[in-house]
Amino acid sequence: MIEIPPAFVYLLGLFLLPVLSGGVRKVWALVVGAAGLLLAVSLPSAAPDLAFGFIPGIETVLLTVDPMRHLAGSIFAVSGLITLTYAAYRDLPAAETIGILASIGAAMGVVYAGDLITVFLFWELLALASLAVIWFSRAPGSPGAGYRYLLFHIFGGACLLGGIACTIVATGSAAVGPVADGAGLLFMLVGIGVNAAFIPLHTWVPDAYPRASVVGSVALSIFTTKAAVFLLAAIGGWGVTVAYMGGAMALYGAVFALMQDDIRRLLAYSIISQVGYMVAAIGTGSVAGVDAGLAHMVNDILFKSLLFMAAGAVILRTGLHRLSDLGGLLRTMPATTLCAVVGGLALAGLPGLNGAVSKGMAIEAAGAVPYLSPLLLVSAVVTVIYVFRFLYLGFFRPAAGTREGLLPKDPPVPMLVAMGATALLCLAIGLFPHLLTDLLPGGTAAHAFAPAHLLESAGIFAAAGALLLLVHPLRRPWTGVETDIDALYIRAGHGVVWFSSHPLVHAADAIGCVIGRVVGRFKHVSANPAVALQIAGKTVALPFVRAFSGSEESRAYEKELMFLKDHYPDVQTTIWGGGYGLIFISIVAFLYFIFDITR
Amino acid sequence: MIEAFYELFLSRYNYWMAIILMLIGLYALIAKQNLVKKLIGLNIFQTAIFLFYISFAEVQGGTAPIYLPEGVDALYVNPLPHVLILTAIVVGVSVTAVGLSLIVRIYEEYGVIDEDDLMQVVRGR
Amino acid sequence: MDAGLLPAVTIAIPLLAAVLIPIVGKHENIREGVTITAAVTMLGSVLAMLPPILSGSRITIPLLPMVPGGDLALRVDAFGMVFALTAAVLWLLNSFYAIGYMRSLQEHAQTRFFFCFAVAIAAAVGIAFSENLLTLFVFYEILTIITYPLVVHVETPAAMKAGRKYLAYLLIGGIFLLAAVILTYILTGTTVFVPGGFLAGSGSALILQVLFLLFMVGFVKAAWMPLHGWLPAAMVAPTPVSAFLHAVAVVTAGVFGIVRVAGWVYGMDLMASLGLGIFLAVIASFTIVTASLFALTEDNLKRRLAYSTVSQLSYILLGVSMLSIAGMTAAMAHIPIHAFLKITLFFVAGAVIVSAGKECISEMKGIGRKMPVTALMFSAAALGICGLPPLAGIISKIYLALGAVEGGMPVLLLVIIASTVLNAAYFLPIIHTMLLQRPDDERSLDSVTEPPLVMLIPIVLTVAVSVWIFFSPSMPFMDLIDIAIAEITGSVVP
Amino acid sequence: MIDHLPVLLIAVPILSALLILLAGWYDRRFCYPISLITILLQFGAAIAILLEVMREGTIRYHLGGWAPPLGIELVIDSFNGFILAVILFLSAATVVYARRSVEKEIDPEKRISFYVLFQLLVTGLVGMTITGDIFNLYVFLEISSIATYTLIASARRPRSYVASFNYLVLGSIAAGFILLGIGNLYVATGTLNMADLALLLPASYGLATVHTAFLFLLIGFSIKVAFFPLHLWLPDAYTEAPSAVTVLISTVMAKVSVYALFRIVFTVFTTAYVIDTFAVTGFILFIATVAIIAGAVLAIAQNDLKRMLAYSSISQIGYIMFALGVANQLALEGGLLHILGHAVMKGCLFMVAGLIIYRMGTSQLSDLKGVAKTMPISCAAFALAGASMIGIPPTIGFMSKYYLVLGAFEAGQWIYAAVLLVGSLLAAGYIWRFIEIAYFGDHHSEDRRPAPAREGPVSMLVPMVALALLCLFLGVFVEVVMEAVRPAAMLLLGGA
Repeated sequence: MIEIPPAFVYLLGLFLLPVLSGGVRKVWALVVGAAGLLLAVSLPSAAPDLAFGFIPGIETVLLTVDPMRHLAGSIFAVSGLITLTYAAYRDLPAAETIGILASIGAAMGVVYAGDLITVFLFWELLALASLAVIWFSRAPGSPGAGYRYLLFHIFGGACLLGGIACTIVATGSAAVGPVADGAGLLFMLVGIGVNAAFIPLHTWVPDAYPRASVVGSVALSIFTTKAAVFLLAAIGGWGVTVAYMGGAMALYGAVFALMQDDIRRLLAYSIISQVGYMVAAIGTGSVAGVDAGLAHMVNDILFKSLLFMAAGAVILRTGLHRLSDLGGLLRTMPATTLCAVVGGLALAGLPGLNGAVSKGMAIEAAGAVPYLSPLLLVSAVVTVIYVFRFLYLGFFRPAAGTREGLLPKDPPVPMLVAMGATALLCLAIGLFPHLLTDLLPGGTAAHAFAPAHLLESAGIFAAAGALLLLVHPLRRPWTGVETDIDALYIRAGHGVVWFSSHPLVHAADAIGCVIGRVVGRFKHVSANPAVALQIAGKTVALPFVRAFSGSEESRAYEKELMFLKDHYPDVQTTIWGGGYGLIFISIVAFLYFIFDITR
Repeated sequence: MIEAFYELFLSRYNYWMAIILMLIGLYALIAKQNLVKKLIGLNIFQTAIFLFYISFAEVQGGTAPIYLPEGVDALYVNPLPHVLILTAIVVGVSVTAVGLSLIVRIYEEYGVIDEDDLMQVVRGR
Repeated sequence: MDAGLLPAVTIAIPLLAAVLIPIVGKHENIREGVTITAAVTMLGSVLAMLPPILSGSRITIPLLPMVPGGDLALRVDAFGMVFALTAAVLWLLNSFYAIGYMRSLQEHAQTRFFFCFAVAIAAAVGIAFSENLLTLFVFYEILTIITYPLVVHVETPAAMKAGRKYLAYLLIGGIFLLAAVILTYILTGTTVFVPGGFLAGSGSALILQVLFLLFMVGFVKAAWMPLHGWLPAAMVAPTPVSAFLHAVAVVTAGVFGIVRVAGWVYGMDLMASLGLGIFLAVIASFTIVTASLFALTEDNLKRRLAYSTVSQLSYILLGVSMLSIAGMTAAMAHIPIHAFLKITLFFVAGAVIVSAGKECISEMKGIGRKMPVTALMFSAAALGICGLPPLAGIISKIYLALGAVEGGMPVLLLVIIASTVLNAAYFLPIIHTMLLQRPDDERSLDSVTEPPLVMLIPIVLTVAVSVWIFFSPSMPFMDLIDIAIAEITGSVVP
Repeated sequence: MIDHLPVLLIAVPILSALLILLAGWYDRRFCYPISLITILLQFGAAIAILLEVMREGTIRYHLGGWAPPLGIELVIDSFNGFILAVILFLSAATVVYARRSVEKEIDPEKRISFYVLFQLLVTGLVGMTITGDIFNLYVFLEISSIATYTLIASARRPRSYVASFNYLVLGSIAAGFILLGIGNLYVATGTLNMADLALLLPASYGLATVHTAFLFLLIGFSIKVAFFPLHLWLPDAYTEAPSAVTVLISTVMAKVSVYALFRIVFTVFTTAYVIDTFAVTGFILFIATVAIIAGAVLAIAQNDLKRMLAYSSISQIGYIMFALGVANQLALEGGLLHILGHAVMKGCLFMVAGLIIYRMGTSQLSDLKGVAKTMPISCAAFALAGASMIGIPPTIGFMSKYYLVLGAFEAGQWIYAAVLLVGSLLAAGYIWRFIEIAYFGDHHSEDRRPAPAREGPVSMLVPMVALALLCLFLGVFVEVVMEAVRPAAMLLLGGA
């Protein structure tokens, strides 16, 4: 098997897309996806590094394989193929398909990159591809969302670059590994944090994901954040700060997810929350933690994309996306409902589904850091609640809402296939955790069905159930909270624009105007310097004349001055032949002359 | 006191004459409005310079530098300045001639020889 | 043919063309033929010089004895080659583009236009190949004067005003440059560029700092704020001229001069000891951010691009100010990279003017449907300038970041981050307007089509070059820059 | 033959003046060829002499065999040899140019006298240049002056009479002062031969007589060269004179006056005197800088092309006096180079102005919009010479300014150097006014086709273009010129 970076398969594959027509394009995309998957899984886990001198002084390693990368690469490839299958339900615009393929490829590139520079390159490419996915969905609100999305990720990318630079200078190598501390560490964290949706850099997630097309949001939900998580895991050696950040994310995301009404927005926050688990686990720095993080990454990719696909199917069929409007889909879209239930329960962490496996591992690993696992547990409870809300309000409650002209029924076959496949994977991993854990780099085993874990899960569900029973509002739809700290960012952005359009421009104009006036004055004077001098002199002398001479003289004087000023450039002075200057000079000369004689 | 006065003025009256004439000439040249008077001033000015030359050529009791028969020796005044001034006079005359002809021309053209009126007319054209 | 003469030949070719163009001015095709032929031959002779330069040698050719302080002499070294190569390639493309542009707009006085173009490129190459400060100054002034007719080409009162501004800024700058050159000569007795600088210990710190200030003002062509006013003003010129000003020669000459002075007159150690790095860094950072802010709200596309140029040029100053190897590399690399990216943008702006007659961004809604290739190329180049793969812009960005850390100024990373975000902030809306928005009334764009091929092909080619630089940056630019860096850091003895 | 060349330089033009008179009286068409041939002969002789001087060293020729100090001697050293070649070359160019412009501007019966006076003027100037006797210098000065007065008046425009009269009055005052100065020198030393003076003066540097003499000479010649505060005769004279005459006096005559001033200051009174004993250089430097700025500003203010160029002359004279003020090797090289350079470019510019008057009948800038379309060659020449005036490298104007600034820097006169640079910018101010009007002036003319070119006659174009190209070539091959200039500057500073 030839060892070429799987990323190239996708990136080269997408060059054909623009020239292909709808149907063929779909097929080609699927073929590319399948080829990528094939390549990814068949890469020998001890493949020699594929390096080439990118620019002098920096050697980029495009392909390096180890268990961790193998796992991540495979899952990305799988989910990529699933997405493409899901996308095959209709002829996507070429640009969007390109975006999807590119983001898969970029994510693969990040995974298999052997050094930070390569990571950075693919990192930026990933942002670009996601932008294409968002914009070319042409969905309402997508322009602004895409704009903010790219600004965020450009910012993140630049910070990452800064961190990388510090690392390279500090450690002398660009290998993916321990990073410089101090400023470098900060830059690195911010850089990765933007993609990993650290609080408060997360706002692009709920901002962009709900605004993409049904397919686009699936694609988006998989790659960006998970690539960041993978990078965190690959670098490793983080401190408790990261762990606590993970905890914060878990809780924050869960709470906000609870408050949402728009289903995809809810899922977006849920992503933040789940990524929180991974970050927390990886942040512990232990091998088990890293394993847990990776495992949860895999599972989250599966069930989250499953949920997004289900949500997409619902939106496609009903045209509705608010829990308050939805309902009663159990009857109209049974298959979709089934998938949603599987995904939801997996997310909630029901033993027997994959979520439980890795969530348990994560909480276990988090035990190493004080006060962390309680956080995670609490957010697990909240998670259960919002999953319940999602499923109940969306699918099970009797009230059937649909928009006119659309009769809700199960989505077209490609979607069903994709969802079904994902659901099966969730189930499989849930029932046989070793399928996943065997692939983990640290080889940590998951005791999904160990009594402790079961007890833990039971506790979580019990607590959630109790809350649901006691607190009525939790069972009713509400108008979701659409605002987040991004309101601040947007205001700040407007502030910058205002600043540059008003004070700055005005200041510039003012300066230019002043200069112009000076130049103009100079020209005015130079138009007739002699008279100008006369006027100046007379003006200076005016008060003295007023003071020391009779009224009529001074009046005459002023009249003369007025006349000069009025007829300024044209009026001529009667300096003739330069006589007076000459008299002066000759007087001087004669004084010398006399001086000479008198000796 | 008297000596000083004598030293300063009387013993050098020739220079003083030259200076006074020169200043008169310059004054006329510059302050007079009438072009002809200007030209006259110019002549006075030049004449003053000529006088200056001649007077410093003077030698006490010297005679004109003309050829004397053998054996007779006399004290000559310095002949060179005279020679120079001859040339200078020629030059001065020609300048005056040119100047006058210009004045004539100007008078033909504008009908004025007074400087200020002239300025008015010229600027008017 | 003897390689020793090639530099002179390279400059002579466009001059010869400049002589021929007015002669054959009446017959357009012959005239354009002359231009193209000259461009091709010049590119050839530059390429012919590439191998020896890459092998580390340098070509020196004294032309004429001039005045004390420097004879008219040429020397081709790696850094000069970078500039010359950029200018030569871009002149060829720009000539094609200009022909298409001028003809489709039926511009007047085309002969004068192409004449000035030829002379200007000769001057630019002369700057690249200068052996000493005085020669550089000579070509610099020629460049100033000969580009004036290009700037005021349209001859509207507004253009004349802009032209006066242009001339005032650049001539005053020239005066300062002259003063700086003479001062250098008085201090050291020579003005010949020496890798690693020759000023060290020639005067008190104060004098050298003042001298550097003189140089900075002298190279006002680098358009650093607050001396940038002439650049946006010059946007009244026809687009090929803007492209020429912004990419091919003029501003490039300015930054080239500054890098030359920093590396070959002062030397990085001296600059560091004089604290000039900080000074330069402040100027550059201020320019980068402020100019980007100006660009943020400018609606006229060409003016927005102009401000973008102002900020991008200061990337180069920033790279210099870091006084580190990576920083210098970034500075040198950014010259061709920015040139290729920016010229695409201007080409597209001109193409839109030609085929749609629109200059304001707000009017370009949905223009991408009618001229997809053009719009795509614009997007590509714009993203490239933001430093996104797969275009060359990211390379200089990487080196800049490395240089900032290497030079011990991680603070500058913040500037880089801010400017990257701002770049994206003012470029993305244009892309979105062009590609995705729907025109206010569909009818308005009916007549719009892709520009003529002679304009379209250069656009595509410039983007292609940028991509190519990304994929194989080392050949030739990075290799050349490596040699140059090795020279000024003294790690090899030239 | 060769050793009698100096006297022939003076004798031949006088004779040819007579010849022109007679021949012209017989048939008017003879005037031009005769005077052209004469001047070409002189030019050839001048070149021969210059080479001789550069080979052999100074040439001394005793008129009528009378040895100095009694007799008058003609001295040609590397300095005035250089000047001689310059002025005769320009005179030649002017004669070629003059033929057609005279036909346009001077009515037929006066043409003979024009050529005669032209010859006399050249005679006077050549005499001033090569004489070694200071009183002789005065005489030649007056000869040239009188010729100039009449030539200016020969435009037969009313205003030209006034201009001529102004010049006559001021010129005579100047001459009077010079005469006084010479008198004082004679009183102090008893000799009129410059070489002797140079030898004898140092003994009596202390004397106030010498100071007086110097002062009078300085003032007198300052008037003749129109050094700033005493320039007021110049604009009218240059503007009102016929084009050909303007070209001649603005290039040749001005330069010869400057030469005389340099000769007096540096050869008769040595640098030791002007720098130490009677420290006047600083003052001159100051005035010169003022002149540079003021002249340029006034030039910007003008609306008439010729008048603008006239004021620019004042500013450019300032550059030359600047060299005198700095008074070190480099600066003097710059000054001498500027004497040549300014002669060439100002000659070219005035020729263009004359040509424009020849075609358009006016030199009002406002009437010249888009003139470049009709007179491309002239305007190109103007642009080139103008670039040289601004000091754009590699023109001669740049080179001379470069030397001046270099000299000023070397002398530590930073501020003055800075002002000089600024001054060259102001030059851009007025040159560019014309360029804009000429090339880009007609914003609103809709016809894209260039109008049919209506250039002047070839005999006027050729010298003009030649001078314009010289501005460039002299700059590019400046080293060749420096061969002649360097020894001259050394000589002025009392070197070998």
